[in-house]
Amino acid sequence: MDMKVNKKLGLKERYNLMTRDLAWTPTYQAVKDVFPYTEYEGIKIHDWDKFEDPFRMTMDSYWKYQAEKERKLYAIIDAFTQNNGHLGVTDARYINTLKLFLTGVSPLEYMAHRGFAHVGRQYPGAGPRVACLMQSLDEIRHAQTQIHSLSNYNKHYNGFQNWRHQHDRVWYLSVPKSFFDDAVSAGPFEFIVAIGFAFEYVLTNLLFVPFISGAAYNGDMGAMAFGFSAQSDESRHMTLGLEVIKFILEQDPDNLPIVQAWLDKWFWRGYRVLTLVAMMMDYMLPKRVMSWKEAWEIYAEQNGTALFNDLARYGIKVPKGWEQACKDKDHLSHQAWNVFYNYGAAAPFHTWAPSEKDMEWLSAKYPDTFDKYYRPVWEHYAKEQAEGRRFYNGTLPMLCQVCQVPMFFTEPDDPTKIAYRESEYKGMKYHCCSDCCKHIFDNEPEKYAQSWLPVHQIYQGNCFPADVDPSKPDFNPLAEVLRWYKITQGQDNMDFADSPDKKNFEAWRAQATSN
Amino acid sequence: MAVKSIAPYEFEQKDTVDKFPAPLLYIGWEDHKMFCAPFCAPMPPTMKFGELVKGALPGMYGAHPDFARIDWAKAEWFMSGKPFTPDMDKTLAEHGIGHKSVIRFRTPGLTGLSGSCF
Amino acid sequence: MQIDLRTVSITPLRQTYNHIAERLGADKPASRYIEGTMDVQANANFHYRPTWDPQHELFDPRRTRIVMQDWYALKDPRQLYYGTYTQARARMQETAEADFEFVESRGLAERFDDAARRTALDFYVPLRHVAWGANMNGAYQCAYGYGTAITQPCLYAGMDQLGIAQYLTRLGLLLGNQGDLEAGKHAWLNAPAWQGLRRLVEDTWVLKDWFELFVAQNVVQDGVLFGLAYKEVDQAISEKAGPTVSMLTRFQAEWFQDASKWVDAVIKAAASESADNQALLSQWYGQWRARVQEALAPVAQLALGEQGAQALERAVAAVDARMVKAGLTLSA
Amino acid sequence: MSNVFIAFQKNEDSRAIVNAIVADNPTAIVSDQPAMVKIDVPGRMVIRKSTIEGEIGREFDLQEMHVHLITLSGNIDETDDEFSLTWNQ
Repeated sequence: MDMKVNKKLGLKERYNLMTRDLAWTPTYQAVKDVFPYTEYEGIKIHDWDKFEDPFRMTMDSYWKYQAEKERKLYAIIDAFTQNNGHLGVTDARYINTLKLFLTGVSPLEYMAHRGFAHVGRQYPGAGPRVACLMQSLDEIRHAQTQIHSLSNYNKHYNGFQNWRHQHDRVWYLSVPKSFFDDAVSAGPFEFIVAIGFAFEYVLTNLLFVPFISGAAYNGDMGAMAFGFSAQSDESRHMTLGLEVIKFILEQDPDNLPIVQAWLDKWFWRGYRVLTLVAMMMDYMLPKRVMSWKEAWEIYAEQNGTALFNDLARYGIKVPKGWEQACKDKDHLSHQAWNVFYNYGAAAPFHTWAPSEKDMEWLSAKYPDTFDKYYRPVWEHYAKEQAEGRRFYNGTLPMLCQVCQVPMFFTEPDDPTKIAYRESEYKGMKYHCCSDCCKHIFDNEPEKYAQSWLPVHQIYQGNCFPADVDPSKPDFNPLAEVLRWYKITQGQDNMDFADSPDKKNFEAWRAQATSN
Repeated sequence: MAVKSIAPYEFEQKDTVDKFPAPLLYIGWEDHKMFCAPFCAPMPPTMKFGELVKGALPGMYGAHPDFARIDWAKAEWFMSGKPFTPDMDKTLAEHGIGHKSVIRFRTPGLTGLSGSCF
Repeated sequence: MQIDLRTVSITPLRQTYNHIAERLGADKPASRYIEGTMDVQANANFHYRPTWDPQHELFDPRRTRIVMQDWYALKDPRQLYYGTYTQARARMQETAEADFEFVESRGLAERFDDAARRTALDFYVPLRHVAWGANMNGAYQCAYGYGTAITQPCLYAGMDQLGIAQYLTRLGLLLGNQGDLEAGKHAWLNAPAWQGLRRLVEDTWVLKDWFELFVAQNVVQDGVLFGLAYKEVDQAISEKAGPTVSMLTRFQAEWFQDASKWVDAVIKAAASESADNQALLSQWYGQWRARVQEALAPVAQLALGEQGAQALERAVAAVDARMVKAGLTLSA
Repeated sequence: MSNVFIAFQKNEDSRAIVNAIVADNPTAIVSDQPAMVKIDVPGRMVIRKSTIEGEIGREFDLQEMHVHLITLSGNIDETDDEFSLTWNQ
């Protein structure tokens, strides 16, 4: 027997034998029973073997490299914990970004894990199946490394302790939750265009790169470690997203309009979730690497344009909401932070008005808009607060039926006018924040009529603890909602200036510098 | 277009009026984004428009320095974006305001903090 | 100013996340396995029904007939979370890599007994497709199961099976060549001896109840097949031709030990939950045991000839013993 | 022409990778950011195993890059010897 013929299989050939050659077309069971979910979306796939594997990694290398990453990451986390690294961050305000991250983003990593397991089971093509399952495995990694990295913060600061409970209940967390629920409840092709492409490829750079770079800049080696380590898997995921979309488009010309509609939808859904990132970058980081606007220009405008130029050969156009998103870059973070300043009593993290120094930076980064539109309100809040009247909004906001963000977004060409869009479905009015969200609603009203809108749920009486009697005269609905959210009044919420977090951080830091 | 699904996909609408103590009303004050978004609150259909203005709005908007300066006689009202003239003695229902109606008001001359529309 | 943060002694506000403290019954430090596993799956207020399964919520305990008060009772005794999982597998793959390297560099494959080589290729190479089938099923359990405690190790097991399929592929390439992989696949698709097993694998692919699938795949099929392949057949080949094949399948043998610990714990916890669960699990076990035994009979014979039947009996008996210990009742 | 880019965590291995990229891609633009380094190249970037090995003084499997990668952009092609990023336009 000639053993030598085997020796030099190339990477691609070897990988083929290790993955798609393992698969076969079932004959004892019908293909449509084994893979029942592949037809109903209308996507036509003629030859799954045409899929180009993005990174050709077999399980043994996967275990090897991922274990190495994990060892490094946990070594950093351990060292950071042992050295009280949390006291080395610029300022305790920074820690609020981590609360937002754990309550808002980490649960999505977990959803991605389950979602990719689902499509990794359902695609009839072996190539994408394997890539999706590897991604599923990576995503549980991200959820867990975040839970573990932030575990030590949870021991010392408030607002992390009820992340699971709050993600499924608190008003603004329905924004990221509904985003991912929307994707996973869609068909397997829409899911991968939504998450693998529109979110991972077009948008996650905006979430991870500036934010994590910002964590490093603010002295948080723990968050930097999990962030960059997660991001190293992300490049595999982004590539999978890009390869899948090219593959679908190459398979049949009828796929183009379906994919384009999904891109329009999911670019916008993802962009709306990034609202939280915009304000995190401009308002929540004590030291900032770059503004939201700059990050948008680098990662969305420059890189996105390159990407869509590349995809133009398939007939793909820049997503519908692109132009509006680019116009919003001067306004988004300022308007968003005002929402959280308004409702700072109902969120499990702290808010604050920017300091004079912060405003100088904002004014320099946003020369056309900050002083004109946004400085007055922050100065007003600061004055009110100095006089003992810190402004909290006590009435619940109207939410967009699709993105579920309070309806603060303004008209694309008039930053002073809040945008209202109305639809009617089965005799009931539905309201959206923008043309794009309305378009999404109008396309699939059966879906969005199901939305669990936090404000409506509160008014329906579904957000009080079980022991509450609303008929009692001393019933205080908002206090009871906070109890149901498991937000401890005065501890987890309200202005940073009066928070136990601030007091503790200062006291602990003082201990480090004197006896 | 409709949802593409593998089986019938019809569910009860989550927010039908019967589930609320009263129909929901959305209300926004133009040029005053200090209140970051329009409000949402259940309002009985039998409530007089005047009660809404005198009874409910101060609690919602009183924190803004412009609120005390409003000349209600000059206020401009919109329902689903279209102008209308409310009758303070008529009920919300009589104005055709129902579940999930959205009304807005503009207060000419008042454009927020330093004219910033906040 | 140099701040020495290590000198600061702080009393933490709390020791762990609140949902973990509730489970532990006290606010005390929790392991990374516990913090990274318990309650991690969303269980409330899903926004939309899946378009691929409108009868259920995105995560829905009604996708199986097994009923648990608390799905997080199905803990993994190995306490594998992603970090410990990949590090455990990385150690195993390092050993495997060294074994493959040793076999290759010492020319053990070339010098291997030809009859034993034939048996090894004919028997082990088609098993790469069985492992592929198991990978599909691991993904299914993870996607549609309920609660991270069980869905997490199901995916790990599924990915382990992909790794196993890849090690078997390498075994084929090392003991034979690409043509042997083709021949193995051809046998898998056409040879009568393999058709019962292939039918079984394809039948598991259309099971709807993910917990029944767990019984069919992880308990019965893995239990009996791995006992047969990596104990019985391995031993027989070793006796004839030395430990070369044992080295090339060590990963699988070690993995089987490891996975069985987990599988037994899951069955034990689910069966002890209620008489209904116990009865259903016992019934599923009985049904799939019969199917697997029947499907593996010709395969056992292919590898072991006349000894095949007895070897298969022993492999089945070993799983029976595990399941009795886990609380199931064997049907007559 | 649009840029393709790749970014790495700053560490000893990635220092060598970045040097190799700069050597193989004369139009590369390197930008240092907190804890990361990003390299942009107009149109196409190639990363060669042999150049990295020259920098690092040992055998280097291109898949080792995964340990240090933060993000990238462009269509990927990967062989045993070369990893490339390209925009088709």
